[in-house]
Amino acid sequence: MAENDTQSRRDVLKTAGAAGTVGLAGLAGCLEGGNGNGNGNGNGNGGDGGSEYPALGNYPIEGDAATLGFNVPQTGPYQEEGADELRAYELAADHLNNGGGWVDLWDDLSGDGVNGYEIDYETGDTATDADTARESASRMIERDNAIMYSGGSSSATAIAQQGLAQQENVLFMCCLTHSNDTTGGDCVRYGFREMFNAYMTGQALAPIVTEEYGDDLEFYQLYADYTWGQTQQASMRQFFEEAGWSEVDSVPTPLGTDDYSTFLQEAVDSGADVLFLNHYGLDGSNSVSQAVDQGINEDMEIVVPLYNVPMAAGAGGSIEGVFGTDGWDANLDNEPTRVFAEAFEEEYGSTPSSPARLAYSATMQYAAAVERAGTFYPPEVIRELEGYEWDNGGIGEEIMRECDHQTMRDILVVRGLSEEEQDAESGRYWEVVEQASYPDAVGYECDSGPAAECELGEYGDE
Amino acid sequence: MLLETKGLTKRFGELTAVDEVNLQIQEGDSLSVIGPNGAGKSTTVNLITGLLNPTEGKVLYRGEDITGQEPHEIVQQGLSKSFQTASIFPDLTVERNAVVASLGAEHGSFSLNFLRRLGNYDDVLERAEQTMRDMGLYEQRHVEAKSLPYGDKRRLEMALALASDPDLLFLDEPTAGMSPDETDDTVDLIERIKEERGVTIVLIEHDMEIIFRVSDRIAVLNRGAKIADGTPDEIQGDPDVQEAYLGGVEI
Amino acid sequence: MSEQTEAATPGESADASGLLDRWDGLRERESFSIAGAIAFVVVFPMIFTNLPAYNGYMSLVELIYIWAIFAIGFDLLLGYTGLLSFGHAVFWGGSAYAAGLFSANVSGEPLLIVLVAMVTAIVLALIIGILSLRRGGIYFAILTLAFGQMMYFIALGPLGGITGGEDGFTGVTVDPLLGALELGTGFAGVLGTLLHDIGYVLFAGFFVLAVAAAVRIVRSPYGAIFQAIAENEQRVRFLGLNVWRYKLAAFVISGAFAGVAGGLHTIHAQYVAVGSLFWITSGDIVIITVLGGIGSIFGPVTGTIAFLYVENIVSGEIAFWLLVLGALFVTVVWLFPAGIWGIVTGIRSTVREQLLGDDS
Amino acid sequence: MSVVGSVVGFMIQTLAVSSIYILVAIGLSITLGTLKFVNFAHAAMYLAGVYIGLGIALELQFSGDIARSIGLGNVGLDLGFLAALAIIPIITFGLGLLMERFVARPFYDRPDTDQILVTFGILLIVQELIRAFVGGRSLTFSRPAWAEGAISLGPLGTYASWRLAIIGITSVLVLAVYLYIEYTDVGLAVRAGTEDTEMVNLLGVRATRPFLVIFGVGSGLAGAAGVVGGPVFSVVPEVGVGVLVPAFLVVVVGGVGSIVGSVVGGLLIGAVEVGLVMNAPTWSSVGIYALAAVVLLVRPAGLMGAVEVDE
Repeated sequence: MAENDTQSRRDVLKTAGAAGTVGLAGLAGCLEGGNGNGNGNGNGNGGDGGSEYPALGNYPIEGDAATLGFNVPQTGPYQEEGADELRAYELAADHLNNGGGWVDLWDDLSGDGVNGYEIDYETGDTATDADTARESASRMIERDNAIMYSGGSSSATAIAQQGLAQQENVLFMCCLTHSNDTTGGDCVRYGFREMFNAYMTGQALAPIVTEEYGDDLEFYQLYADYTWGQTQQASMRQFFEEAGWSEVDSVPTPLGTDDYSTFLQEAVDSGADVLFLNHYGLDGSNSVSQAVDQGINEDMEIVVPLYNVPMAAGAGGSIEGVFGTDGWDANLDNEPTRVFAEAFEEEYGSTPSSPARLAYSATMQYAAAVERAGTFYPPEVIRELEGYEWDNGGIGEEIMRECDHQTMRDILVVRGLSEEEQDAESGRYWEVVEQASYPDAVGYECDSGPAAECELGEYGDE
Repeated sequence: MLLETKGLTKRFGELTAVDEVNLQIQEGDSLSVIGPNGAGKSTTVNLITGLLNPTEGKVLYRGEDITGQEPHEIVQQGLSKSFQTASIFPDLTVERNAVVASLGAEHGSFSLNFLRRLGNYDDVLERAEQTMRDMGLYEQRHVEAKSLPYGDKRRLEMALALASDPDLLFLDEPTAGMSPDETDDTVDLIERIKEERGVTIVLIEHDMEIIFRVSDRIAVLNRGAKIADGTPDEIQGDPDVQEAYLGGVEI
Repeated sequence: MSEQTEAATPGESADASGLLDRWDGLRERESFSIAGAIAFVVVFPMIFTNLPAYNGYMSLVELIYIWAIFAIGFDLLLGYTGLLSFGHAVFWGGSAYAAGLFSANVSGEPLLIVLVAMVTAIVLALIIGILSLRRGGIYFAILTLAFGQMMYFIALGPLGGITGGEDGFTGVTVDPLLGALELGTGFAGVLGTLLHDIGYVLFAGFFVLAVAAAVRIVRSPYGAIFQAIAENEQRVRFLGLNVWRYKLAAFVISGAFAGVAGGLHTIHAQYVAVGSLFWITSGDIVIITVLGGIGSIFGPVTGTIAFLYVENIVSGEIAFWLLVLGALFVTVVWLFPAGIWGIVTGIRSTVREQLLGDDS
Repeated sequence: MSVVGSVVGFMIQTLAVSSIYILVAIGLSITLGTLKFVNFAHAAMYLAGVYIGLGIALELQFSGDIARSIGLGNVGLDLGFLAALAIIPIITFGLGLLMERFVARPFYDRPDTDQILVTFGILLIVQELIRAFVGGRSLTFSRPAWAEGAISLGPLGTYASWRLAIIGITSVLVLAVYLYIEYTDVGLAVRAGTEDTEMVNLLGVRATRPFLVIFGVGSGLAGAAGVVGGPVFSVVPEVGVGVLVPAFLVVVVGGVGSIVGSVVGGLLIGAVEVGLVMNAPTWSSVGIYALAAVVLLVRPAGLMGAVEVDE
């Protein structure tokens, strides 16, 4: 289906809705007046440069406030991550309207709304379910006229939502999604991701872990049997075999597995030296703590390639000495990190997690791109975001690639602390071993890795 | 011979509920099956009508082996059963009850007609109406079956069994729990059915008065086995029956 | 809703309450339900999306029709036949995947997509029905639940390469209806106000069709037999009817409704989530149907509106809407087995009795 | 690794995986066999075992929104694992009696479907209540110190000591209940009830002491399963349904109403799961459902089900 037609559909619906308000009494007038095809921009076109661009998606904005949609899991397994993201989103909206945080650091932003519009927002609950997420997003787009929405704490919800973004010509700024597919086979023109992916995790981990544990080792992988787990497993194999290690076996664990003991027993029996546990969130906490429980850390080294804070908190002391990666840490020593962490702490009394920074950053990136474009017109905002380079996001130099909308950026390689050294208050569960930097340590060309499978689709103004 | 059982046996674990029972029923006859509680009367009927599968033995209907067939197959061949407790559709109207019964008779055991209006099947509706009129339930056709008085419920139950125009009808204690008046009416009804429809009847009953009024032949079961079989007069005089079942009771 | 045979109702003499009787006669007609459904799809979106109190939006209206089709079919099984399936997600999700795969690989024609979805659901229902109906009552519920979960795990793991696994199926492509009518094309004038666009007509049209089909099925011999099976299965067997086959028929018919709904959902969402096969989807349809009121056509529709409204609109305002919904559900099962719709019809008949005096 | 070693390893894994399923299944099976009551809310007993057990053994964190809004903090008796294991069966026994009285009894005479619906609804409520008070995130129910780490059984391999502890605890509990049912009046009533369905159809019989006790015992076992399983499975509100479905499969496979059936069914399901994990991991979640389907085709009453199927 061509995007133009889809988009016209919603405009018509809005028009019809407006007509409906008049009610049946106005039927006679409608008989002559309606042209039935996309005249949603007839009125309410505020101070956005008049009819500079045609109507597209929810552009132009009616009234003097631009609505953003924050769609995060408020129930379900990722609700902790979701709650932290939501705090950051709300903080970002506040800063955009009233100044503070990164608004004060970034030249593009004014602290007096965005492009003359006040920033308003609606929240939704994805329940970490793809259908629910999509439905919630479509409500934001259709009823609340969101001009951009953001969120997602799993690859499935992110992929479901960005498909909708492309259909409806409304921008989606991905938050927490680590699957290669988000900016690989399932990438879209209207979706952007600052989070790194499994491929980049492999690139960052391999040199450091192989250096730590030695050459020519054998490794064994358990991976969650869904797209994210599969891509991460493939990436680990690729980069660790390139580094000289050899894979003994790699075994999928079905989604919904609670009890990993049989899988782990098989892993021990294989005689490999290193065990990769490609599980995330709750599953990650479970598999690593069960592995330690089973005494596996006495025979093998354990690596959990992707960490996050709630997961580390769940696993407790089991992650001692275990290598992994994360996207950001509130204890990093740079100005944007300090400014964000302080603002967050002041507002909510807790240390922000890396998903919170992603949420904050996504909102800021979008706002800045709108300011640079001078309009909310989606294709122009997309072009502003594409190829944009920045170094004021707290994690060094970053670039939003034009070819696949994947941000090329640094990744933190971290190592779990012992239970005594961990500090829940300040969110310290690991030490940063190294900031693996782009392009020296991580990154890939547009025709290789996941990017090779990406076709972004249309801008909507062709 | 309309119906015949040969060595019909049913065992539940250790217990032999029915033990090599041989019954013969001639067309047009009325057979009563009697015996003390736990003698295996109901189990025997359940074996014949397909609710239970016999451990051993055979059931022949018009000379054909129908052992192990499903109840609906057996009903479709012309055997019907009226239950001891009024087994009706309590939340449906009397008419609806009769219509469902008529569907089984008119359309066979299964029919792919889920997109055709029931109201267009005149044959079904006529049969339902006829059945209700026969049983004197027509006036109450819009009443929910559960609101009927007990006697009427039992008549509805019998109407359901008769809607298919069976050749052979099993009546399991048709007057249980009835007042003397209701009992009288029911016995009249049974005799009328016999005469007007020419239905062969197998009656399971305790009430000796009814048995002797209705039956041409009587089979006596005790502890699962048949101990006597004959005309009412023969049975009355049978010493085994006196001993095992009737005890000292005057008949 | 009492479903009398049509032949039995007319011909009664009109007495003092003749007007009410004529109204009843009208209501008994099949065409009345269909006309009601048509009137509903014309008026509902206007009220739902425009009155600020409701806060609705068009996509939710369409979603309501789609789930309502699912619920109506589910009620033919639960409400009419008395069979509780806890695995209906298989037909909804399975057909949604079939629709998605078909649209991506063969044709994006919406009507063909729905057809393929329905056929898939029918085949699945035949297989699962034959296996699950070997046991009655509680075992049937457990078995359908088990088969449902089995399909979920199959789609998630072994068939992940085809279904997209956890990420869901993203390759849905929907073509114009009948090769010419873009779903997004709006209507002009009055038609635009009432019927919005081709897509709306598609979803609303299938909803009306589903109501019509359900009303017809309920008034067919099957309707009578289904209800009889629900009340006294053994008796039906001893009326010479093959209960097992009728149960299977009820299961397959209800699966077919779920299939149409699943296919439409693929067209609507242009995406298939693996969660559509999860037991929670099966649980949702149980809750929707029971809440609305089993044993009627409009009960499930009422339940769908209530559930989706709470899930998509109220959920933002009440943090524990699931808890509230659970409590409501238990209350209905416990005290009001006829559901919300039953309460409505109960009030209606009380009013009637007041009007008519003591008229039985 | 030796053949003996892998066989023993397979068996130990199977036992460990089966244990929790068996503990939950027994209660389901008995109430289904004797009272003809189908109880989805049985999983609520498991949840009670996990969450109350956590509160007894360690510290239960109240971080749900309702808890937060009324300022509920953390509650913990910190009595240790054994205390939880001893107290929880008593608590859930009591909860079971309450459930019998206030949930099951009003529904004995209502259709199966109503029983399923109401118990499903109650499970939903319990689950959401936990989410509202304790929160939806996963908690850590750490193992007792004495069962941490691994034990080496020489050539038979190395096993998590917690696994072996689970097997031991389950064996003791199951054996105790088995003896109880086999050699006491309560047990007699249960066995009679399973065989004679007519008898239990009379409400009066159902409400007598032995049937109450048996409802409680089943609940107690499910509660104990929560304590034993807490450290293995995730501690999240959804875990109740997570164990309920396999437990139902155990009942279907093993046959209703007998403890031996539940044990056999549980072991078979465990063995299939472990076997598939070792050989075809992608299919390991699917296999147990396929097993249930096959058993049902071959023996509709389940492997140990003696009762003739007349539905």
